[in-house]
Amino acid sequence: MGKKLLLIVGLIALAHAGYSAAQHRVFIRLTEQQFQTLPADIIFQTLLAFLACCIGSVQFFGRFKPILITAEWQNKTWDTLGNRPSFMTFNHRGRYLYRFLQASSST
Amino acid sequence: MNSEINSLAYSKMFLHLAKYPELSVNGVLLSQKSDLILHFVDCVPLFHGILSLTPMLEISLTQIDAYCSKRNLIISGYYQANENLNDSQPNLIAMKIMEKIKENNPDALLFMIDNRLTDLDENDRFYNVLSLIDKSWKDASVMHTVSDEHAHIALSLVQRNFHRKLVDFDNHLDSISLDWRNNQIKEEIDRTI
Amino acid sequence: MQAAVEKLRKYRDENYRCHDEVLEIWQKHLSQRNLSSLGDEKWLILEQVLKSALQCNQLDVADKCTEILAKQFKQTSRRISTLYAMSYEARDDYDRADKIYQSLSQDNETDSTVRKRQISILKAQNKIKDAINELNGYLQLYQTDVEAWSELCELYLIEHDYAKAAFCAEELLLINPHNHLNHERYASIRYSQGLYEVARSYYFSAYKINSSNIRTLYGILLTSMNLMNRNLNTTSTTSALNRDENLEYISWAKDKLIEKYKEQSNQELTSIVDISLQNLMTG
Amino acid sequence: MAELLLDSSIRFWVFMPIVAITFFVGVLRHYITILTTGEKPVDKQQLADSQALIRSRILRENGKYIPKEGFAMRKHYLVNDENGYLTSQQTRQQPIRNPITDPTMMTEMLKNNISNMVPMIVIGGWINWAFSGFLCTKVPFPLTFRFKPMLQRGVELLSLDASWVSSVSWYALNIFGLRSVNTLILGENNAADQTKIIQDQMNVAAMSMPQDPSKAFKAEKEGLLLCDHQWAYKTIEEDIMTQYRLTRVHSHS
Repeated sequence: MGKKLLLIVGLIALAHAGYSAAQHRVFIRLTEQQFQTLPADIIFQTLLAFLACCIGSVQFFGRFKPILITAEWQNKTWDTLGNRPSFMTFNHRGRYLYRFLQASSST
Repeated sequence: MNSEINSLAYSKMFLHLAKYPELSVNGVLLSQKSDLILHFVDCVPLFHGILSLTPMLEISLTQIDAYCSKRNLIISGYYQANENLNDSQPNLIAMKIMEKIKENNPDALLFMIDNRLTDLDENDRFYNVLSLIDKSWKDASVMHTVSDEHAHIALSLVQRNFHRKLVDFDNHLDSISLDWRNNQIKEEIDRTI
Repeated sequence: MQAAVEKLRKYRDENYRCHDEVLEIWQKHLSQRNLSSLGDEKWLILEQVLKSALQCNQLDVADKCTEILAKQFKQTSRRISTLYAMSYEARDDYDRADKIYQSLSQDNETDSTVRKRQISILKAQNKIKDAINELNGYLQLYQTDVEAWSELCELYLIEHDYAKAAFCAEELLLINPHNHLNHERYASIRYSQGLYEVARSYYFSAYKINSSNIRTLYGILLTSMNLMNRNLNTTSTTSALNRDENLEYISWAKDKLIEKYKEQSNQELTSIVDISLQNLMTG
Repeated sequence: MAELLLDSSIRFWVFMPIVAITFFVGVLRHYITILTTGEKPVDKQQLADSQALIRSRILRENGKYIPKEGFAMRKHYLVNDENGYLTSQQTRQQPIRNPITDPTMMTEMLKNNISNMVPMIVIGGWINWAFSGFLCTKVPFPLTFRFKPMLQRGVELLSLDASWVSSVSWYALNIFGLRSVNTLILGENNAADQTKIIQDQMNVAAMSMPQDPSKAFKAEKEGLLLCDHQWAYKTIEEDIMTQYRLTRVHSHS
């Protein structure tokens, strides 16, 4: 949830910065001053919001993989990697043994 | 040479079968040193899935020898269950491992698991006992006595999901914090008797 | 309910082999509720439960799942007919299953799943040799199918044909050279064949990739010992050189093993390992 | 430059609708392509060729991880002169599938065109007819003169500042701009489609084969002939040992 929060907060702050910039322009036009630059706080807020959006969106959409290519199989064992579902056979002692296991779970 | 088995060895063997029902499994049985009768008192489950790789087998046998030397035990039994339900004949792998075990204990026995007998409601033992005499298998089941309450103990352990707690040598090699001597099974059996 | 779905997804993605747990989860949490809230994942879960039910010989649960799936997807979908064929296999009715696979592979020649199922029928009937020939034919066409190569490797190991199993292990290494398990499996096969130098290098490479793999340390120790014993009888100068080399590897592997056992395992096991390594060295 | 002021109603009646139209056309096109692409069985020969090429590429890339004999054996199987797989495939006469006569190729191209190009042209024409003759929006940053023909199609005013955009060009901008938004939104949906149980998941990727495979085989063969085998683990024992010796020296000294 944390990732989405950052993204949402970033977007809201960005929208707010845009809105206050427009308000500032209207203010400048009303008081007939010559428009130079936006006030410092709006610029600062835009940059901050932009940063938050970047971090939020990267975490929200991308699933990070470990940098080391070997890290993916580091703690894998033959029990999970070794069995092959598409060559699954059914002719084994599970036919008898699983009946005992079911008995335990259904009681 | 007649032989008998206690409930600990019997149940550990059965739990190992129940933990990996779709795979071939094998392991060794330990007995007290005595020349009259082979009394199997403990069992160490070894591998599941692929049984024909020799390096880890050598390691496991040396470690079990070290374990046995301190407790006046000796490896005198080897059990193997094949993957296929109807395949209960000893194959090349069983022959090779039995020869290796017979090197330091000539009257070792093979417990060839018959997958069709693993329904312990009907029958009291799920294996045939064979001995290897100059490369040919002789049946020795008749001299092997099994008391019938072993089956009940083994069944109750499986129903209480103890087979998921059993650790075989493969699991130990995957993470060495797991102890292949499975003392928790021993305690559970002592508690129920 | 959500935890149950998460668990099933984990078992499915990392293809765990715990069919009784899958069934337990299904009976306890999911079978009563309708799973429409899950959308497409519902069908994957149903398929997973169906396969686990077939493994556990719970044919009633399996039939219920097949009905739901067949109702949703039209009968002609290839995947549904493979599931039907699988349920026949579970009932030991191999010829009917084979008929379905025959008809499926007629209209789509390059369907890999159907051919794999035909191979597993042979394996289920314990005809290992035919399964190997069939699998070799399959691999002529699908040369980079990892599952098929590792299946062929295991079939050859059952037949004790180490040379061919080593070839398949090499293929697995080619396709995925970054997996320490492939290196360690290849080294064990070469060791069983008796080629200790190659085995030692590949145990070292597996160790380099994943130093927490205990089998590699044991492997290094064993291979160095065998190489040392083999060189005892030859008296050439080079053998003296690589005798010290092997001695160094053995002591290095022994220290690493004891260190890891002290760190992760309990006291008695460490002492057992210590004694067994002594016996190995002197033996 | 006179400060132009656009009528605010343009924003709601021209600017917004164009965006909406482009987006929904993209979604529509996406679902049409999904419906039209039936399950076309991969041709066996094409699959065999692509698999062989993948295998030989993998052999070239990861060849250094397997010992010399294994590499030589596979290289021999693939590229030796008499019956190497690649050499024999190379000489196989590939029936040139001439795009004009071959019906399947024709329908392929036709289907492709219908779903992509035609809607773009039709709607572009309609916008040109409906919203022509006025400026639609202004690009906030100043642009050079060269952008004028691109941004102000339909408004031929030499003196106009280049940052003004006509409605047709705004539509063109939208098509490219929204493509990433489409894939973003439809991307998620695409993932959901893949898990649909109807489609038989081909776990073996059949690479789309170039028209003339013999050229690909020749390139692959040369590549394989060139690469010689440097075993990655020739001195691996030493590398690990040197690390160990260094640490031991430090710990003792």
